[in-house]
Amino acid sequence: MELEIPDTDTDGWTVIAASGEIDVATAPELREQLTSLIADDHRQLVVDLEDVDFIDSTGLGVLVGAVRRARAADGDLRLVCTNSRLLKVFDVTGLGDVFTIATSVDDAVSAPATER
Amino acid sequence: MELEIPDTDTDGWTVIAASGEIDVATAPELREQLTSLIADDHRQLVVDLEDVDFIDSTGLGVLVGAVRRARAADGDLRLVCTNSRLLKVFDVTGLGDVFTIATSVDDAVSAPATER
Amino acid sequence: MAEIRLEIPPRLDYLAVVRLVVATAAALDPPLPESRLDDLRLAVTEACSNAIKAHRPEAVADPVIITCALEDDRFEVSIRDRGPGFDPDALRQLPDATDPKRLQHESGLGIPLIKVLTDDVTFEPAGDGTIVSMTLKRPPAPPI
Amino acid sequence: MAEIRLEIPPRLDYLAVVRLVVATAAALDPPLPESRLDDLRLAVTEACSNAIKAHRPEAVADPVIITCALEDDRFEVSIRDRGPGFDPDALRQLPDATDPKRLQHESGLGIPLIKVLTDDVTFEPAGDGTIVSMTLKRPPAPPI
Ligand SMILES: Nc1ncnc2c1ncn2[C@@H]1O[C@H](COP(=O)(O)OP(=O)(O)O)[C@@H](O)[C@H]1O
Ligand SMILES: Nc1ncnc2c1ncn2[C@@H]1O[C@H](COP(=O)(O)OP(=O)(O)O)[C@@H](O)[C@H]1O
Repeated sequence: MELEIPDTDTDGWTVIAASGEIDVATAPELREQLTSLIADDHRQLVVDLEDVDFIDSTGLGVLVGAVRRARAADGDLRLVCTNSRLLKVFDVTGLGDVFTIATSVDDAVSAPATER
Repeated sequence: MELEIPDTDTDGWTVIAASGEIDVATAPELREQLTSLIADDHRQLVVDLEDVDFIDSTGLGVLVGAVRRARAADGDLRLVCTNSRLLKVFDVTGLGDVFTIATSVDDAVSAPATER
Repeated sequence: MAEIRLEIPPRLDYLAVVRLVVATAAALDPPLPESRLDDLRLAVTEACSNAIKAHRPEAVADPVIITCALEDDRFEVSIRDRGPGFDPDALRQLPDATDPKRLQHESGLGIPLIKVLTDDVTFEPAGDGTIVSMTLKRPPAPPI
Repeated sequence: MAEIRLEIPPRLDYLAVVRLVVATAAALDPPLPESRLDDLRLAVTEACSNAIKAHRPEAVADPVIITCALEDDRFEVSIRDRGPGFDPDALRQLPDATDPKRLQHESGLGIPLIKVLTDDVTFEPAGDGTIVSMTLKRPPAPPI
């Protein structure tokens, strides 16, 4: 897994582009990044999963923990994902209903705030 | 391994484009193709290895057998290969001295006939 | 019937090897369809990461053993660990995705995922560990 | 030291699995450089295809066993078959590439390739078969 975080935000949203395989061996790095971003007051996060070809339950758990912390701080964590392989995993776990999943970073940042 | 043979020859040379892995499990198909082409009087052959990422000793043996039969019929079998991985194998086996190895199909067909 | 057996050290960085082996074995003739290979990769990752974690408390150095049985009509993979064992029926259920409490749970998705991704799964205590056996059916061959 | 063990049916269509496993294991930390991974893939293919072919005459169904030992300074892989055994020193030498007679030989390149591609290789009779053990050294870690 690789993570890329551009220096500049997109409309107040911080974009984290992940690539490769997010599994129990690599997810801790993602958790660390997201936790420290939220701690540094980046409460509006977009995790771009377009170049991710595998995610396991640990990776999903990291996203769940981060969205909880972001929302607790009045922010959100949104996902960009069009890969049917990954979408299926969000679907069967019900997590597709937890996250705003958009087809592009632009769509993710402009999505309406959802009532949770 | 996949093999592709265009319907039309290039300047009297028949081009066989191989792709994937040529190993002991897949080489027999290549052997059959080359043998039947030579038997059908296609004595000038170019085997394009540009999309091949692996070749083992059985694959090399198939090329050796085919170049022998082609030359016995006053033809030749030339190779197209720029992949350093494969070139190393031709190099360490000495087979780089047996074959004309060109960087493109055009170069292969226009290479001077070598004295053997 | 053909069988492939893989033994790995109980270390999480070996999971990528396991995924590769199992998916490559399942793609051999007659291959599982691509989407089922995805199911298999994930189910095996979940079962294997549980197996590896189960070795930890006792610092067991024994390998985790992965066995693939390639049958004409199905692909079976079993994962054997030397951990303390567990009762799969006693696991807490996760709250529904629409329940705000769902977000309190960052773990516990592995076994539910295995159950939905495979056609069959069994958890057997194996004396000094657990054997998790998963089956994915191959689609019937097209009529001739 | 970590060890990975793979058992496959003696069938040539399993060679692709073996290549994948061995190369993936060797790419784990500290990884072999990419060009050495290529050497390893080819050397293992040659040794393993000999092992599988050695099972054939007697139709031995026992698995071929591939063991990888991941040491800090080297990667070792051994291939064990249940074939009739052979004397590696008694193999004929191939004619030089410049000798026209070279073209008469379509086989016999496997063991010469293994010898040039690895840093060390041994052929041991193993009672009811052969163990071929190959070593590739890892480059020394850069000084800190
Ligand atoms: N092979 C195993 N050996 C021992 N305990 C296991 C094993 N597999 C699962 N468990 C137990 O079941 C629990 C639930 O597993 P799982 O659904 O995969 O979620 P998670 O691994 O995220 O906790 C684990 O936390 C562990 O306590
Ligand atoms: N594991 C083995 N068991 C029995 N015989 C073997 C084994 N490996 C190699 N041999 C013998 O050595 C010969 C030379 O092997 P090799 O150099 O790989 O070339 P090739 O396989 O093309 O003949 C084989 O033909 C076979 O007779």
